[in-house]
Amino acid sequence: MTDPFNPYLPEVATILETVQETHNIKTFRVRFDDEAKMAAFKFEPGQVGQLSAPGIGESTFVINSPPTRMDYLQFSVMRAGEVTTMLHGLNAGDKVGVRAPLGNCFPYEAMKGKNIVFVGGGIGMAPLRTLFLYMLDNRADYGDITLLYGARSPADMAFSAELPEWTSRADVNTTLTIDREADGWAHKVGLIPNVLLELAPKPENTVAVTCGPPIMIKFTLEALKKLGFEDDQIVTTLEKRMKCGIGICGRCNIGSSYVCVDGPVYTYAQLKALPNEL
Amino acid sequence: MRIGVFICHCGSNIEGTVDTATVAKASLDFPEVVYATDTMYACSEPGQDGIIQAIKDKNLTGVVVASCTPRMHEPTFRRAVERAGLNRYMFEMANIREHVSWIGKDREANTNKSVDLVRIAIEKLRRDAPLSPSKFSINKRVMVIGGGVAGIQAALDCADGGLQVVLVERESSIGGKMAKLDKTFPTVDCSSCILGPKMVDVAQHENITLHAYSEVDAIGGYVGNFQVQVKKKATYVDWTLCTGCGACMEKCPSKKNPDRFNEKIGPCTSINIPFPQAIPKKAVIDPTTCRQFVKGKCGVCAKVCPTGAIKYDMADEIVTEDVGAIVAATGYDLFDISKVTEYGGGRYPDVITGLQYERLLSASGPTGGHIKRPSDGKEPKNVVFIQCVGSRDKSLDRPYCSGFCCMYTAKQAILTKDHIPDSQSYVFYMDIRSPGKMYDEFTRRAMEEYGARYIRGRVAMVYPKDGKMIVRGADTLAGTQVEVEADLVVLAAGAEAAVGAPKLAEKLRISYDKYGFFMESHPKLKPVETNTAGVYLAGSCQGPKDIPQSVGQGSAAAAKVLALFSKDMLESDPQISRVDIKRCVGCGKCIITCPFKAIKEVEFRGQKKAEVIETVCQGCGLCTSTCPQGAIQLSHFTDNQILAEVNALCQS
Amino acid sequence: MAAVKYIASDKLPDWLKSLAAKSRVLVPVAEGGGVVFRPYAPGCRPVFDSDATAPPKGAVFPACQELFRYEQGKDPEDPGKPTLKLIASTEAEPTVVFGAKPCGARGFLIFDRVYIGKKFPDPYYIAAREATVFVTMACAAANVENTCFCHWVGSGPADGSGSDVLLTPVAGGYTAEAVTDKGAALLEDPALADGAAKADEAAAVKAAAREVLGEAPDIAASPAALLAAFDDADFWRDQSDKCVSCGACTYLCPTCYCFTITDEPKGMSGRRMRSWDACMHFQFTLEASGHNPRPTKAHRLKNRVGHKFSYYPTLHDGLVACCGCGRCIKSCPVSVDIREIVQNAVARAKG
Amino acid sequence: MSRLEELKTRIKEALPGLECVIGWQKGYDPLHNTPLFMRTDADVDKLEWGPLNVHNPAVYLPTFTGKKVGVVVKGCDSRSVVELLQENLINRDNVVIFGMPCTGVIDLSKVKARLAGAGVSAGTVTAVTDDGKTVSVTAGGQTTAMPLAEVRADKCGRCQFPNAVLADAYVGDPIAPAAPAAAADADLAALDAMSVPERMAFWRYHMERCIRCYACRNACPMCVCRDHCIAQSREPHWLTQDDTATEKLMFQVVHALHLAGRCTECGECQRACPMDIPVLALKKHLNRTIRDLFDYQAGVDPQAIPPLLQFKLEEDNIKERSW
Amino acid sequence: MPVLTGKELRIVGFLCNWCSYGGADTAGVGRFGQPTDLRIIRVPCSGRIDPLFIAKTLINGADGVLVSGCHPRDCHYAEGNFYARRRLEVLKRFLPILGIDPGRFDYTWVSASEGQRWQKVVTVFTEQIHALGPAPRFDAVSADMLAKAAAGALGQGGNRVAA
Repeated sequence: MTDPFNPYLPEVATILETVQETHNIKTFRVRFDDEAKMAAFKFEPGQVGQLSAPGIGESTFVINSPPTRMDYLQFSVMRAGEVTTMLHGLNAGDKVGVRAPLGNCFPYEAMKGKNIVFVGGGIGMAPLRTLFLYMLDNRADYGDITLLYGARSPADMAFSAELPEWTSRADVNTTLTIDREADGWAHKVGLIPNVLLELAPKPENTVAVTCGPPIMIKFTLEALKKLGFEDDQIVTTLEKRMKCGIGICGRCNIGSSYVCVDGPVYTYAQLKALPNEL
Repeated sequence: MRIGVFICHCGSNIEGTVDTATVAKASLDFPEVVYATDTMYACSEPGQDGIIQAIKDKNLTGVVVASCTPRMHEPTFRRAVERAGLNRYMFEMANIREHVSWIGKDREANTNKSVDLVRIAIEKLRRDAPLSPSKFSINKRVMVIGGGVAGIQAALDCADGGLQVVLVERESSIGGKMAKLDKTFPTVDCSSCILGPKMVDVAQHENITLHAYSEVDAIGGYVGNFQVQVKKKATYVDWTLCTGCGACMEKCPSKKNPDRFNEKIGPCTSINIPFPQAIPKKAVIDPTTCRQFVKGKCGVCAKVCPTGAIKYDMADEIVTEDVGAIVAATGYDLFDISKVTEYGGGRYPDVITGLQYERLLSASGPTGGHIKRPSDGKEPKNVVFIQCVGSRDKSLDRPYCSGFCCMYTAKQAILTKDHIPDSQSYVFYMDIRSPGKMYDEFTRRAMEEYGARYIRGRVAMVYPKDGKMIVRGADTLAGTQVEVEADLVVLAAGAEAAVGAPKLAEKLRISYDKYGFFMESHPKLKPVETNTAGVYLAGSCQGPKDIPQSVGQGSAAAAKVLALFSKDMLESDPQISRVDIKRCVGCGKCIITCPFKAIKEVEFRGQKKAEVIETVCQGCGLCTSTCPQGAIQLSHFTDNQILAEVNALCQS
Repeated sequence: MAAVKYIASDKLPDWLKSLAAKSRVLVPVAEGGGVVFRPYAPGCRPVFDSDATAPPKGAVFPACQELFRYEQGKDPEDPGKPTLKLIASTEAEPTVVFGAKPCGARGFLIFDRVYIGKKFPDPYYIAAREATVFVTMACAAANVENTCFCHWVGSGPADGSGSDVLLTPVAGGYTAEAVTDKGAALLEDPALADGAAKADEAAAVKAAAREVLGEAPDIAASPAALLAAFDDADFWRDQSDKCVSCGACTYLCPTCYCFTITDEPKGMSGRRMRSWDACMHFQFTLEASGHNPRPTKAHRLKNRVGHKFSYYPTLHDGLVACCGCGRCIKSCPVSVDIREIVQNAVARAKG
Repeated sequence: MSRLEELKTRIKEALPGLECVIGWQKGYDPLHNTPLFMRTDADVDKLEWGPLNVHNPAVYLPTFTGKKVGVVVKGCDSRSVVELLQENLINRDNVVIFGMPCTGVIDLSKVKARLAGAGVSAGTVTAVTDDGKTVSVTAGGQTTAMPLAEVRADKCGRCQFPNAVLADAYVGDPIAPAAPAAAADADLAALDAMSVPERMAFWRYHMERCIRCYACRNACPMCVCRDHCIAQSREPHWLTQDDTATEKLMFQVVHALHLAGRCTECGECQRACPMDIPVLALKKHLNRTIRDLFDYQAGVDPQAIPPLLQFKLEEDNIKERSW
Repeated sequence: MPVLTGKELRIVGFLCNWCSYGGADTAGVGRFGQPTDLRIIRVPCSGRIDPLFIAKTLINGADGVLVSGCHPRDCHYAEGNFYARRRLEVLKRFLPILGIDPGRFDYTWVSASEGQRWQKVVTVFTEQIHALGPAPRFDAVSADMLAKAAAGALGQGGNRVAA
């Protein structure tokens, strides 16, 4: 084919496996049908992809498997609107379209040698997962790694299959928390920002990476500030309604910054410089 | 979604005119269909097992069965897919029997049409979502409307089963038509002797509340939680004080009123207790004839009443009864014999209905059990019975058979002979319908032992001549004209729907047929259920029935109620409307139009929104077609589902 | 620049006919009470003396365009195994847009910087852009409308940038100047004569039109001024009060390039399409959760004006994302005037 | 002039208790007035009254949920206010209605056509005067006099409600309505005269140029779904984004049928259409149907229930077919 | 699958579940033969039928649409068909202004017991649609007609059809 690269044309991929993470989060593991393209595929932690099913439409999700593990690309979809509801109807063997990688990535190079604090809430854990696993796979490059992951209840906690490993590894410090007391819960109980203050990670030579629902982010930012983190030590990743994913269609901008190409990863310092329109 | 499609042969019912294998093959070309097959009888056990097995083997997440009408087997298949672990609402049916194979002979067209119907079922299924019912409590009280023998039986069975029963009777006493009968066929035992004890049981049962002389005014709510407004019509007698002593009746100066209990062949007083065994045995004043009301002065009864029960200023009263189920047992009325002018009913006093004849036969009737013809009180010698008056007669818009007239006519012929040994009965009949236990034997006895002359043929006319009624008709077996000089002519008037039955049906939200009889849910398999959950039928309100059938249905309805109430919580049908609160603009158009008041206005973050009351919503979807922005959607019949069906058939 | 050519009005149909023989030719024609671009057919009477109601945007950027078709299938051995084929075509039909005002063509300069970006050049746009030639018609003084403000945005009624050929109405016909090589090729047509003699007249027509427009206010401060006003809710309430949030301004704008992408299935196949979208619509930024970063018309109008006069120029060397055609003002059902909003923002910043 | 001044005084009196008062002011050129949102006395001084007040300010009322606002209305605008009240979309306590007798507004399309006939562009208008009978428009250096009766909106020619049907402050004496129009409006009459297939061609031709901007919808005071309109939703998914006359017509059908029994025929849909598509004819036709079937017109009685949200057991004018 | 060319036309039915769908079942049980064109979409109540479904179906190219519900006063949901009657009548009168022959749409009432009536309705309606022939399509209006529209020359043929 001599056609120029068509950024709108997805790669056809097959769902290898799905995991019903919670009542409204379903994980899809997909592989391009074109093995050569799969082998050549490169992305960086934090980058997103447009996952689509024919006739249903596209939606943007972070590739939450790390670039160090390329057996498949993993997307975790929370059922919210029409497209995500339809995507939830897909099963192993079904065909999807993937346009990836899109957007920027976490500053994982710049983070080398630093301590990392991950603060994830609910589905917000998905984008953190890719960086977290990437760092585990390159463990020597980073300092202390702390993970604080919270959800409303144990049933709302995605990636439950991996949690035993994350909590038992000696080289990371993982804390799980839920909002309210529940039977059989052996971990923390409390809202993420409060637990974060309890954990009180030191800001020195540390980067905090956080993602979660808006209200959680608001209070997590306050907690991080209280703990002494500067704006440029806090990294987050945004969600916006996107269509093209390549900076053209015009809806995901915050002022002159297009989340689909300039983001979704921003430091808090960068965000503060943008108009206030989240 | 992974869809499996099953095309049923229904033996040769479908396969005879539809190529099911082709339909199955074509189904595979539709989106998300991963498995399609034809099957001999989808509804049979092996058929259902096949579906269950396929769900498991092929990891199906949705199923389409193309077979008979969903009104027949949708529940069957829903249960089947549920047994296989799917949500029961991930299922759709295509009706390729009633709507295809049975109405068209062209195999190609039928096959093509079946494919279309399967396709729209698939497109609908693709947009189905799993639904789960929510539970709500039930009020374990039952209302029985109508205190005839069917209603009495239903009430007693329910009450004996431990339920609180509210029995509503239009007349001032329960008993219905059976209370008016002298004897019953084929045993010829005394009607009031067998009904009386049941009536007394009703009166004495601690679980039964009886509202006599009352009518259902309005019905709200839904299965498990109906609110019924009962209008207690003014009796002008305080029944808490009335002892039924009858002193008022003795003194009442207005004595010449037509007695409704006696089918107007005898007089009664304006203040009246209809018959000695009445339950409740309480007096009622008829204000249309009572002098106190008509002329404004009298007051005799008030003076004589030993308990001071007379209350001329009484007004109708509405009481609200909360019940969880309703049994309609409103019975039937008789065909108006005056409509058959050639027989002279209504014009000649000696042409009477069978039920009037019962009153003449009855010891508690106006003649004390002596047969005296109405015109001159003479004992008749020749009695002519004419059957099928207002039955099996298309010209009268009464094409149906009333069922019990053949039998009671035979009974009356026998009783006539018993009462007047030198009498002669003649019975003009079309066919003898006597398919019951001991029934045919009974009619034979009338002919053979009691000498009733059965003449097969229609009567052309009845006219008076010299104090006799001349009955002229044909004997079709002999091929001759016959003429009988009768002293009394008894017309076996057919049964028709009770007066006001359609109105009650509308209140109950149940269907009725063109004659006013209530529609059962299924003529064979659900004879006492209706299409409205929690409403059941007993007795002749559903169609003419004799006593054993009525009693049987009364018990059957009671059994249904007891089964319904055997659970503590009912599950609501989850196919109800749901509001997308993000899209609702709070205009309230759905609230105005909802026939069930199932939508209320709520405040959500300072904005008006609509909210569906789950247990009240009946799933009609009127709100969905009323809401301009489609913010309220009827689950399982969403706009997108219907649009997908439309697009499957024609897409621009 | 190549020599000026001339074509007499009565020769115009010949030229159009010869152009139409080679490619699709879109000309402004009256339809109902509006003027729209439609394929030229002999006998059709193009409207050149007023600007078309709708610009020729659709020639390069159709209101709705198929990105690709898909065909779903099933493994014949195992119908449970789906197959999926995507079929895309970026081919564009050779087109001459004839008789648009220069501003209508100039709008694509704003498109170009977005659609012909370095990282993700848009193949559909590029193909259509390359296949399209713009023969525009400079405005005469009588054509300059109250809503025209091309001179505010660094342009003018005879600004040929974005055009391939610029026509200028003169007595008896039109002068034609090639602006690009593509345009020069079009002028190689026997219907056209040498126009050197008309050059001065054409220059005078252009100057007269420019004269009517008068002085443009200085809006150089608008990028900063609009950003400064970002959080001033009352300001934006006042600017947007009368806006009814329809899409007339954006859909008629020669520079508005936003789109949405939707899938339309039909059985086992379907299309993914992109179609014009308007930032003035609530749904434009509505997220699945129900959250909307631009929930009110004030937010949305702020973004529209901000995009054109602040964000875009910030990203693209000060180029304002507006060609000054004035359609948004003229066609607005309630006469929202973008000039006024920009000026109000500038004035606000000055204090 | 004094009547307008009196109106301004009344508005200024009420203004302190109101979020704003909606009216009209001069627009970007002499031919165009534009809606005005008065929040200060200085704003009130900009208020205009006359045949250029073509907009229906009722369209803005539902956006002020929970706030008390004033609105200046022409008779026809007041019907929209009544309809909004009737449908529970605004609260009577939260709206103060100011009215004045109206003698009609112009139809800009007619003026444009007139000017085009005179060889000048409506975009070059430099002055407009009106003496109550004639509108004089100066453009391209020449002045064209147009009798108001010829360039006014169709609705004004047969207006039965020149005074607000509901007002809290009414300035001036109510005037008599126009004589009821004997014939249908020209647009409807033209459609009536067509055969059914011709009508299909008519709509196909006109819908072709629709740009799907939804100005017709957003200018409609009764289109209260607006942000949630089914035209742009996928759930439900009534329309595709295809640029076809069929989809565009389908939207007009949606709009018209959603307005059946609710439309006050203010004509904003057609006036707002930048492509000048005669979409009002559909609503006029429906209103005629509603009048024939249910003897009803919208926006007259705040207590009425729109005819399609109610029923009669026996319908007076619906004759069902027998089979 | 497309309609059987030359044999069938595309006729879509919207039937309420309780009465008319049952009536169609009753017709089936009674083996009351009918033309095969009709495709039935089952809805709970005629009140569920948004007139827009019918408009959409016709604009999408259906040759006929038939709606049937419970007889007035017989609605399973008490009132649905009363609303339907008003809305459907309005639609029927609206269709011709769009350029759709009103004969392509009919609504009626058939009860669950009226199998024979259903047979008659389907037969008569199908004949009616066949008499009208395949529906003209919006996307296939002739160039000639469009030219007439552009010239403002419609409606001068004198073949006025009552609105």
